[in-house]
Amino acid sequence: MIRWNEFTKGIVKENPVLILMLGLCPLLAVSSTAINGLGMGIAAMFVLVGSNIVVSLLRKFIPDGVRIPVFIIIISTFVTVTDYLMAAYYPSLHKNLGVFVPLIVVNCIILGRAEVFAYRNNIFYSVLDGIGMGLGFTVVITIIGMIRELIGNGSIFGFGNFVSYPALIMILPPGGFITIGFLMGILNWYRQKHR
Amino acid sequence: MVLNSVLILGGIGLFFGLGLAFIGKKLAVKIDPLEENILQVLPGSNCGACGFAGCAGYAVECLKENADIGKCALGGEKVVRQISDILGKEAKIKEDSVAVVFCQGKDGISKDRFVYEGIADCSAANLIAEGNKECIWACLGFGTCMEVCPFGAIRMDEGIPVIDEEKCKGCGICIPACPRELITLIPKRHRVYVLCRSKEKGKKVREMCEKGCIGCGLCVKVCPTGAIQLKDNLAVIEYDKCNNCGKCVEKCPTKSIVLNNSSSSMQFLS
Amino acid sequence: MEKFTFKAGVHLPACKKLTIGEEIKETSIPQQVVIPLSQHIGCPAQSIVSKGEKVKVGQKIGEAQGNVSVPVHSSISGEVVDICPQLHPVSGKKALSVIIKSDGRDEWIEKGKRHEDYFRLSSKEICNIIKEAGIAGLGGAAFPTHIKLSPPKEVDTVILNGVECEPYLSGDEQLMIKHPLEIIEGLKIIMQTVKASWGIVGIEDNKPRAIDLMKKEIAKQPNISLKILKEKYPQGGEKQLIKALLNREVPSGGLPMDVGVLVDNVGTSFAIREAVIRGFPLVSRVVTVTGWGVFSPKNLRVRIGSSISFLIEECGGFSFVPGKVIMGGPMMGITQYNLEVPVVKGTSGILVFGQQEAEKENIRDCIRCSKCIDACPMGLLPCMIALYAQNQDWEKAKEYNLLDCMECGACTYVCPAKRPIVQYVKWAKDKLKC
Amino acid sequence: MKDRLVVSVSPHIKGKESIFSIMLDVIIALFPALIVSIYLFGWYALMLVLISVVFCVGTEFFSQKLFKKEITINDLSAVVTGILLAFVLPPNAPLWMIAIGAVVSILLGKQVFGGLGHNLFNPALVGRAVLLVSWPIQMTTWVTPFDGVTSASPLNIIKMGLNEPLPSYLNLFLGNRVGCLGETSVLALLIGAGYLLYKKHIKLYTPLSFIGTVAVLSAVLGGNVLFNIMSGGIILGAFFMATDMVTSPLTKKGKVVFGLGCGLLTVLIRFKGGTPEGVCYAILIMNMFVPLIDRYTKPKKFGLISVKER
Amino acid sequence: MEEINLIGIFVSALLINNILLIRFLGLCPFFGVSGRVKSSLGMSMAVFFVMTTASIVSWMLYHWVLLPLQLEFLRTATFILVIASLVQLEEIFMKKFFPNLYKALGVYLPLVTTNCAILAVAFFNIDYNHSLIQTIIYAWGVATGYTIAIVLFASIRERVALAPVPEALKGYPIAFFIASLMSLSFLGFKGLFGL
Repeated sequence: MIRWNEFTKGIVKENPVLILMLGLCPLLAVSSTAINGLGMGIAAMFVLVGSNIVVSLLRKFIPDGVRIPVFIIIISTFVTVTDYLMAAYYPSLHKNLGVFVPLIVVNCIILGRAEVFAYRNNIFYSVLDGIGMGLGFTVVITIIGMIRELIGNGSIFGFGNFVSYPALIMILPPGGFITIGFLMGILNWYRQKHR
Repeated sequence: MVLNSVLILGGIGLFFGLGLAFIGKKLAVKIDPLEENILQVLPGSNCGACGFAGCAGYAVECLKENADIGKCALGGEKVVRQISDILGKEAKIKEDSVAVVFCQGKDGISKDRFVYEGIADCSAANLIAEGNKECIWACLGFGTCMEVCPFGAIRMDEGIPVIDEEKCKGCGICIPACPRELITLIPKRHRVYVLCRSKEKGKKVREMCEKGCIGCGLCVKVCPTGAIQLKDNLAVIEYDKCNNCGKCVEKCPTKSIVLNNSSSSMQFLS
Repeated sequence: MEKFTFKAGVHLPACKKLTIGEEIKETSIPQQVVIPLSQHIGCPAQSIVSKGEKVKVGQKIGEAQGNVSVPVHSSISGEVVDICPQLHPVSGKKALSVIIKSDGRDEWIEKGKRHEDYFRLSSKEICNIIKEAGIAGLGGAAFPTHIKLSPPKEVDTVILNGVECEPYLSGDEQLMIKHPLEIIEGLKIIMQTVKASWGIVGIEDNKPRAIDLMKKEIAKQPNISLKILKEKYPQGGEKQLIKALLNREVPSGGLPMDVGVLVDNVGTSFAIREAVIRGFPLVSRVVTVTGWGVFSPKNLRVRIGSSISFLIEECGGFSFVPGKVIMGGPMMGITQYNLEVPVVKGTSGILVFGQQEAEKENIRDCIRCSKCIDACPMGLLPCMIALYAQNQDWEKAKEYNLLDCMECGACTYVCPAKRPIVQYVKWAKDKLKC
Repeated sequence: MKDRLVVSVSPHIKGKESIFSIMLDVIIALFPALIVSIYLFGWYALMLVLISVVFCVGTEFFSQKLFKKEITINDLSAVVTGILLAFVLPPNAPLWMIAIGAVVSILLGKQVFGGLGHNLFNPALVGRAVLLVSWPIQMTTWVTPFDGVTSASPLNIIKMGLNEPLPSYLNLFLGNRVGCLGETSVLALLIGAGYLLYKKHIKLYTPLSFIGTVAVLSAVLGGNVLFNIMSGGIILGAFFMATDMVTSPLTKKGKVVFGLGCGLLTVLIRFKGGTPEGVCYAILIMNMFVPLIDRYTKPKKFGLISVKER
Repeated sequence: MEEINLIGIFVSALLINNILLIRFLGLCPFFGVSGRVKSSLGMSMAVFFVMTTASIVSWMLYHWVLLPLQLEFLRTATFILVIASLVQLEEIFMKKFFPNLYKALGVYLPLVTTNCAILAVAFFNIDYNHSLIQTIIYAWGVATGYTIAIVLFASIRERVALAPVPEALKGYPIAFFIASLMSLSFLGFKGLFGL
């Protein structure tokens, strides 16, 4: 039987952002529009799945003592690949995300999953875990991007003009903190109510 | 190009790796082996989400008494379990116990002697003229125990804490919170309690409270196993002898002896 | 004339008009008195009478135990009914007390030796007389006076505290009006005992008659002066009084003698005089029975051990249903719920509030208005102490100098959010003790 | 009838002052400026204030319901916030904007921290800053008094070096100049401040050090001292915002430091910063420093020096 | 002109583009280690130390090794490796030779390793074409800005810890709201000195 919960847990129960509070920097910095958020999410997911696969494959060969440096090398390889791919095919998005694409390398989620999951599980589950966690991250960052873009710019994914007087603050730094604060507040409230 | 990059990366890696290994050996500072073990279990990504200085900092914290070992978000449940295995924490709790409040003096049942005004906290209220209840063994009913309970297992009902046995983990945090020392941890299989701590004489108890133990001794006589004794005008049950038969409960004239047969605990009754 | 005062503090409505002209009157003899064996700070006295024994006024019924302790005396003549724990007005707990039933004759035992020539006595002899008379500070703290009068450090100035800064109370004022000569004699005895060269009587400017009469007496003395203080609370606190009159600051955690000063209440001075010169032990004291809840407020000379309800009867009973009965002044007094508790040596007043005055006020969160900081005579941050105490961070409260607080209540009086700051302080102090 | 006596800890008498009475005094103190603003900018000014107050009180009510807290709208603190918020907005601000500002002020500025007494930042200024960042155009179009013609504010004229006449000192003093709703009339604000000083709700430490710093620094940097003090929101800010009890330091020393910081930042932003006015941000930034200031400006406790001396 | 440029770099890094509040970098420990002022001070001292050394070393490595060999794409992997090793080296040295200093700030060193602010500053130094001296000034500016932000944040959180924050907003949500208001205040520095 396939343990599907390895896949779903990352989206809801162990959501890396909202529950585990990891990877906050890109979450705030590049979620000013939905497109940026989605792009960042996919990039992170790509790195996550890639590194999970490789770590899982090599888990028998990596000596325990040097596992962290090896993980970092593996992750940075994927990050560099992503960085260059994005620069080649989506130059404008790459420009928007800026330094945060190479910074995926220090994103705690990715190193964390490699250490906690991929290093101890087979490749199939590692992929599932990677996709799940990546999706969890992508969904949250995209939703935050949508909210901030809608209120701050009046559009969604760059289309339309739904708000006549968009509140600029939402796409500026304070708006990022406020949005996540409110989202987590609502989440907390929901969890307390249904405990 | 490929060769170069491999060389550079490998070179840097080797240089630092060897250097680190060498220096690490040379300059090693001893640390607690237990700490080392915990550090091994922790994810090692030093994300800082636990609020401590990296994984090493948290490992040190875990060794402290009463430390919260559930703070590593990255590692999740698995790591918590491993840490607790290392520390042998779970092993400490031998028997399933539950907190019991030894007073039934609800509002109106236990008489007030004055109207208290001030901080709504039992220990603060207890400082002033020994509390607002006639009985100096009575629950003051400000719910300080409810506030300290980390599991939300205590709720206040008409001025008396009621403990939810399903939620109570038997941690005992509420015990020192009660200024009148009314809460005790009792193994779950014991179902009969004398819910009174008053050492006053019977007449005085009747004046102060409807449900106090008046020390009449009926329960002592009726008990088939001889588990009940009178000490300082108070019936005291020796739990090792008690078989939860409940005969004393029927006999008690003030209903100060109680058989707790809430659904969750029925399984313990033979 | 220059008027002295200290920094910070609050101006309270004096409320003294209720009893302002009320001269001190003797009460009738109570039917029964309850005399706690512990009426002072330190070891309780040990009972030396037994149940059924006949006693006379002034007879010693409790012997001092150890050094920091004073004896207690019977305040009426009659029979010892019981020696058992009774509710104590200060601690709020039960404490061993001697219950004496009056025989109505009010017979004195043979009085002690009169020492009109006290200046021939040594300090030690005077202290002994004072101890045997059972005198403990009548200002409220009830610290054994003989210990205060044998300080290990040199004292150059004795301050007689006639400030009476608590609203409502006017017992000290009336005592000064009635016995100015005796009070000054008491002061001279104190000065001789501690070998102080200077005596000061401090009186707040809201007592013009007392000032007038005292001035006349003091004018006759070369080394005693009268200093008038501006009306402000808590000027009667030792440290504040010393600061106001001499501009000396008692170090934190220290005593007045650390700056060469001794402070005694005018009532204590009077009692010392009575004990030394006339040989009377301390069996009665002046108590102001006041408040809107009392039919006719009075200043009474009360036998120690009389119950509150007896005093209220003497003042014509309650004028309406009482809400709160306070022993002491409104700022630092202790509320009582049982009116059978006795007057003790430290009781300066009985204050009765109606139910309206006792009504609960809505406690809000601190709005950081800093009015408590301006009011605090000890230079603390009461709001922060209360905030940490509220969050049960006792150590942090201690860091904010919790232990320097003397619980004068000025902060709580001014607090617009009606926070019970003093209670937080007491709570935190208690928690830090254990 | 209660048959039992009440027992409580001393003291048993309390002063008459309450949060309600303090807030009422602040409202009374703001009245002169309100009347002047209605005189200058017409009934729309009153409308703005009313909308602001209604939304502030409403938000307070609903957020306290939502967070399951005691409803405390009758202490008038939300009303004060409402009036102050309206006072720091342009007199031609659209109504929807002020409504949003009011909601933000109370919710983000105050209630999320647990209500009155726990907020770190001045709620009205939080509202203004959010509006300023969100709708910079609406927040920086000004109108002249009486005729309502769009015009630049005096500080803007200086900042941009515009070729427009500056108002005279008399007009600055009386309030006949372009500016935020309640900040124009120095006279009216000083009357209100005088009332608060008389009632001892504010002390002069913060306003004096604030205004003094602005005066000294603007003289050093070559600005016109009197003009700098009387234009913009310095008087309103110094007497009504920087002295806000909850968000300013506790001790005298702390209040002086706070005022110095506000003055310094105001001048810095005005002379070297990107916006012509800096009072709002200066106070908000100094609000951040309050916990630190409190930490290092504890008063000397009684009897501490003597120990060292002896 | 060079000096003015340096001051500009410093002020910009310190206030206008505050690394935490405006740039959203290094947020994990910002929320994690800011419970008490004392620990936040230790953390910021550690950041100061590592940021300076890491910026210098990575700048030298990039300009003197990677650039001549045309291996720019290796910068992500190299930098992270360098930083990780450097921190560990510093930690060991400090533990051995300066135990007091280690007690004060050493415990925070490992936390700094995966702090994206360090890596980001290394990248920015490359991206902005800073000279070596500019690199050092920039690192100091960023570190000072970090210190100001985290110490203020910690002092505020200490006060908020005593407040009856609504149940659902306790913990992270209220921290985000505080951060948003701080970030909002820092927007006031926008345009300072024409930067």
